[in-house]
Amino acid sequence: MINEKIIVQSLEKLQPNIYLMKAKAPVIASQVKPSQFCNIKVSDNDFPLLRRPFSVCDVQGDSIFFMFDVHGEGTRILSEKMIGDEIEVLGPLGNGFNYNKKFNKALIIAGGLGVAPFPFLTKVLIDKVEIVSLIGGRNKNYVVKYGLKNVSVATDDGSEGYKGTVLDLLEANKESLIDDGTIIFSCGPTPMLKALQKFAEQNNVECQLSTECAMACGFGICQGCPVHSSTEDKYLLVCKDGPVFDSKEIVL
Amino acid sequence: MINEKIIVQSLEKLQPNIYLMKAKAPVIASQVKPSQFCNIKVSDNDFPLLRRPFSVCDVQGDSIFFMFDVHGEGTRILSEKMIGDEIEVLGPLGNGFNYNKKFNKALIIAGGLGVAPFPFLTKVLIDKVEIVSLIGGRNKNYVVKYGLKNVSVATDDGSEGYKGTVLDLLEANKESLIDDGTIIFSCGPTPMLKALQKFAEQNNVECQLSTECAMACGFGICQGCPVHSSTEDKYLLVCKDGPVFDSKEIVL
Amino acid sequence: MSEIDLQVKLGNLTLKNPVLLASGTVGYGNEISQFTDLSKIGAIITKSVSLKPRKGNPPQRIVETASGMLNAIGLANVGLEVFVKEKIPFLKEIQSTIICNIAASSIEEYVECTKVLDHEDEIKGFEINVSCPNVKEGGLEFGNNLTAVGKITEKVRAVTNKPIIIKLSPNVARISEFAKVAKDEGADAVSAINTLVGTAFDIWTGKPKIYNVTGGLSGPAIKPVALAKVLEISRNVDIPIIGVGGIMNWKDAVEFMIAGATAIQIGTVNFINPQAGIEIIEGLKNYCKQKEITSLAEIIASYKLPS
Amino acid sequence: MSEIDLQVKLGNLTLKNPVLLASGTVGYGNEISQFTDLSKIGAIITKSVSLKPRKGNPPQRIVETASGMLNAIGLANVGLEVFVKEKIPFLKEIQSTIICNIAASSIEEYVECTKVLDHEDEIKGFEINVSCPNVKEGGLEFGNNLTAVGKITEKVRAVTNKPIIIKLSPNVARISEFAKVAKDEGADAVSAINTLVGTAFDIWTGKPKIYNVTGGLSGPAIKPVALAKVLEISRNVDIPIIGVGGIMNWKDAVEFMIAGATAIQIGTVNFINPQAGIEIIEGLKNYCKQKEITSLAEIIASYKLPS
Ligand SMILES: Cc1cc2nc3c(=O)[nH]c(=O)nc-3n(C[C@H](O)[C@H](O)[C@H](O)COP(=O)(O)OP(=O)(O)OC[C@H]3O[C@@H](n4cnc5c(N)ncnc54)[C@H](O)[C@@H]3O)c2cc1C
Ligand SMILES: Cc1cc2nc3c(=O)[nH]c(=O)nc-3n(C[C@H](O)[C@H](O)[C@H](O)COP(=O)(O)OP(=O)(O)OC[C@H]3O[C@@H](n4cnc5c(N)ncnc54)[C@H](O)[C@@H]3O)c2cc1C
Ligand SMILES: Cc1cc2nc3c(=O)[nH]c(=O)nc-3n(C[C@H](O)[C@H](O)[C@H](O)COP(=O)(O)O)c2cc1C
Ligand SMILES: Cc1cc2nc3c(=O)[nH]c(=O)nc-3n(C[C@H](O)[C@H](O)[C@H](O)COP(=O)(O)O)c2cc1C
Ligand code: FES
Ligand code: FES
Repeated sequence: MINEKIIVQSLEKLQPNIYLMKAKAPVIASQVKPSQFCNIKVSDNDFPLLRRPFSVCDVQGDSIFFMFDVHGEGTRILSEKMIGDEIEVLGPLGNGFNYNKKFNKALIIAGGLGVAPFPFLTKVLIDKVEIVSLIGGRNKNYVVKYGLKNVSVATDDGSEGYKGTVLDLLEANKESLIDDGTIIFSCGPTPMLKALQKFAEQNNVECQLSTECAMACGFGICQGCPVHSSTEDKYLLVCKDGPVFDSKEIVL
Repeated sequence: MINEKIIVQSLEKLQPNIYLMKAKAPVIASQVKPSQFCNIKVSDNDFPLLRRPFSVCDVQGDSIFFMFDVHGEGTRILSEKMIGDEIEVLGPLGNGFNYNKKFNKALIIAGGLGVAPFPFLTKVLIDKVEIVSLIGGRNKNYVVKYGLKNVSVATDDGSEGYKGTVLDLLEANKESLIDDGTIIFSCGPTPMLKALQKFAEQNNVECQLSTECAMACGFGICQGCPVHSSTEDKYLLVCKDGPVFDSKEIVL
Repeated sequence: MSEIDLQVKLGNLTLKNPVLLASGTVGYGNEISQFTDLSKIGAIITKSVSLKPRKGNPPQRIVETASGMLNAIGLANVGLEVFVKEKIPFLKEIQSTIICNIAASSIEEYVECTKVLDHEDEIKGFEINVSCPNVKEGGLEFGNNLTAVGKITEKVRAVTNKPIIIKLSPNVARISEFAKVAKDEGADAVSAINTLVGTAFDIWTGKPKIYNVTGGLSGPAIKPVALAKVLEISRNVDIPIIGVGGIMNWKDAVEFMIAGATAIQIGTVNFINPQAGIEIIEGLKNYCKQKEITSLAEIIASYKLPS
Repeated sequence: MSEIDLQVKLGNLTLKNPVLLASGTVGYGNEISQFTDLSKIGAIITKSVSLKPRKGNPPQRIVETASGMLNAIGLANVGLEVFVKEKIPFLKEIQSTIICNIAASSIEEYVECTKVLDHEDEIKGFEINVSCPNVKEGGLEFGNNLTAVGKITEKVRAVTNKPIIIKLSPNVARISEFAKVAKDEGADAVSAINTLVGTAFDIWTGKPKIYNVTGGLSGPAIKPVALAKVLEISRNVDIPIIGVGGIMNWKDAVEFMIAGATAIQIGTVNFINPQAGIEIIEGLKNYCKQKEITSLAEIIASYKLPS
């Protein structure tokens, strides 16, 4: 964990509103695991005040990647960075996906920008297990396949792939998608994760959820990011105990 | 007076920390008079909150110029503008120099960035009267002669021209500089204007001071910019009644 | 879809829309009218008027802070007489609803000003600025004192039938108690909030950045505080609230209305964007369209709190 | 030039420098120690500890605002027992001065916590957070009630000889009255300020952005208010003040010391720059060098007000 000054190497537009940033970050690149994240100081003044959390999307040698959509002020500033710009980044933060176990199929379920952590996970798992990716987006402008393998797409308006949510797509194909050795790795909006939690329980499949919530610090000192434990009457912290949780571990 | 969206046409570095911006501003360009100013919204978000006031430095056809040094956050943002950027500008504001009278010599006295309004004044007066310009700066990096005529320089450290303040330089040469038909047009830091006020009184020469002070609105609604009247027990407003005052009119 | 109804009522005063320009931030309307069409605004609240003219404080009067500004203008104003003779004629021309804000150092002065202005047809209501030092009580602020706010409301109520709005100070522990007393003594509405007390120092000279030492903090920095005060009043007292503090755009205006405000005022933003008022009115209309509601009144105090 | 003396005294507690980490913004030190050397910091103030563990509020607990943030963590903490068993051992290791912040819902609970912790050598002093609801009085805040603050100070004073710091609420009309009562009842210092009450709403759902409805506003937005509160105390009460509220860098720290603070705390900035504390200490040293003073104490309450 470090507060590293990373240097922008490229900034690519993947979709009208979705960007991929590559930046030199030797220390973070050497430590990070899939679905860990960084807390980014997007400007070099006090506006906006808080850092912004982003998953590390991919790693290549000394470089890390972030994928983001322009949302509000913070991501707008990020989208206007230029090559050579320095950015202060805290990372890697949190716990990534847990794949150091026996399984033979990684079923990736991503909604919207929830695809962000999966290029990196795909790279790490590609030679080890079968990978199937289901990704959902509002419409085709919100679909990003960068770095994924075996991708099926669902869009709310049907402008690309299956018409419906990614959960509908999963439900429709669950027989062929899930077997004994499958682990679901998922990331996306909370309503999607909630539905998936139910799906995993009903279908008795291991499911890891990469969760999101408002954060101030990103490393456990503000207690701003609680998620309720399902086993004890207490809160876990998304930034420190997560962002990845077993779907049985938390109440969303 | 208008809230005009001006478009940056060029941004030149005149000195290590001093910039000259040219921007397309047809309406303001057609209305502005020397030493009127504009109140500039430097960013397109709420940071920094207030506009920043700058003298119109020059006018060329449809274009106006601003000259500024990087001071704090606002001027830093201005210095990073790119060609084609739009900026919201209120102007022209205030009352400029009063030169619609009989005189034969304009003695310009400027301290630091106080030179800003004088390229425009020089352009307007050049064919009408003799112009002599005395400018002062901390050192040679703070001396800008852009658009001026007949310039003598004073620097605090003697790195260019006379060693001392511009007031020292004036005092030392007052016999040759001032005659019956002279009007002093001045702009600079308040201590300099104060000294000049005294000089003008002692030497009985007409003197117009372009003053500066903190401003919120720039057009008379906040009452944030008072300067004490010397004739009545009341405050005048720098933005509306000034920024140019006859040196006898105000108490600095 | 039919036209959106933006009308709101403050006591017996109907405003064509809920966007008001806050006292002290538009003078008497003349300067800002060069940049915006005041006839479209719900109402203009004049710079605080006092019985006698006030010079105001020496410079420096304002300083920028993080997402805010401090001001200590010192209630500089032309005084009642000049106001009536010179300012009201202009205000008449602009065809906006005029509410006159009154500042005073004694209860008698509040009453005297209200009495005189009650005769002026152009003045449709009064906003009583109680964030003024009470000279009789050694300079303590009226606005912090429940009894004083009650007394002022009662006495002013006795001399006018026009709507009275009490502008509350946020520098108190429970603002709803002040709203309650205002209501009980006959006020038609309250404005919340006036500025927060703040200061700033120059670290090289040790001098305060404003001559008056402390000033009033306004702007986006105070919006969360203003919203909480509006909500507190809304949950505890049944009186129309005019929300004010840090509103920069229509979204902020909606937030205040959800929190309980019947109307809103904009202050600091006028300095930065003199057309903000009109932009907010347009934004409110579009918001209603998107929400598919025909009357803005539906959103007032529509907050949904966790049970 | 000789080394700059940054030492300051709070009662009988000497701190190696005046930079403290504020309660609730560094947990119990362990996480932030990965980014910064806590042994260099003047003191760490622990997250508020209460007698029993507290789960804290449901999400959402925080939201960003203009130059600030609202939080309603709900005093989530491990409780006294776990604190003593598990957290103090780590705090011991880091070789910083530890001040324990105590939160409670009754006067007895404050006393009980202080008694237990008085035995812990690692705890060098107590900061009493009075911005908690008083359960016995139906949830009204202790911090708004002069009598309650006096009582708490008196009772806590009776059970410890270690320095007691009363952390004052800014949500009152005259904070100096609270500082006065704290002093009179034996407090060694006061901290000013805790967060301001604020809120924010989602304009599409009408729901408050934080589950608890209102939260505490911190960050640069509140700095002018915090400075004014420190100045008010400094001008009226002779007690060491720890300034807190919106400090982002050494310049802000100097501003607070000029306004009357003997020491300062940093809160929100820790989330953004975990090394801020150390950078501020360095900045203070350089400031002293530039001002050609050898002891930082010279700037405390060095404000120069217009006469
Ligand atoms: C662990 C984690 C990983 C993330 N990874 C990615 C990623 O790889 N790509 C990506 O595009 N987005 C990601 N997000 C969401 C991303 O942090 C927000 O989109 C971003 O903070 C928006 O900032 P803004 O200033 O543009 O938006 P604004 O809406 O202006 O932000 C206002 C405030 O809300 C917070 N906020 C807004 N949206 C979110 C959100 N969805 N989650 C958490 N806080 C939010 C901001 O941090 C800020 O404090 C992640 C969030 C978390 C918690
Ligand atoms: C009528 C007028 C004309 C001006 N013309 C010019 C010009 O042509 N060129 C130029 O370089 N500067 C000019 N100035 C000064 C210029 O406005 C400030 O340098 C600028 O506001 C600094 O902003 P900042 O954010 O970079 O600095 P900061 O110091 O970060 O600003 C903080 C706050 O202080 C105010 N402020 C800071 N310095 C000054 C100052 N000297 N005068 C007034 N307010 C100040 C800012 O407006 C802002 O509100 C003029 C000022 C006035 C009043
Ligand atoms: C420069 C300035 C002058 C003000 N003068 C007055 C005044 O004379 N009377 C009054 O009641 N309020 C006055 N106010 C307070 C505003 O009306 C308003 O309550 C406050 O600024 C908060 O709103 P804002 O954040 O939108 O500015 C003044 C505010 C500012 C910024
Ligand atoms: C997330 C968060 C949690 C806090 N928790 C506590 C707490 O438990 N006890 C306390 O006395 N103050 C608490 N505070 C208040 C801070 O200690 C400090 O007084 C306040 O944040 C103002 O300082 P700042 O602007 O530097 O953050 C908390 C503040 C924040 C932002
Ligand atoms: S974001 Fe601060 S504890 Fe999780
Ligand atoms: S700057 Fe607002 S009145 Fe002059």
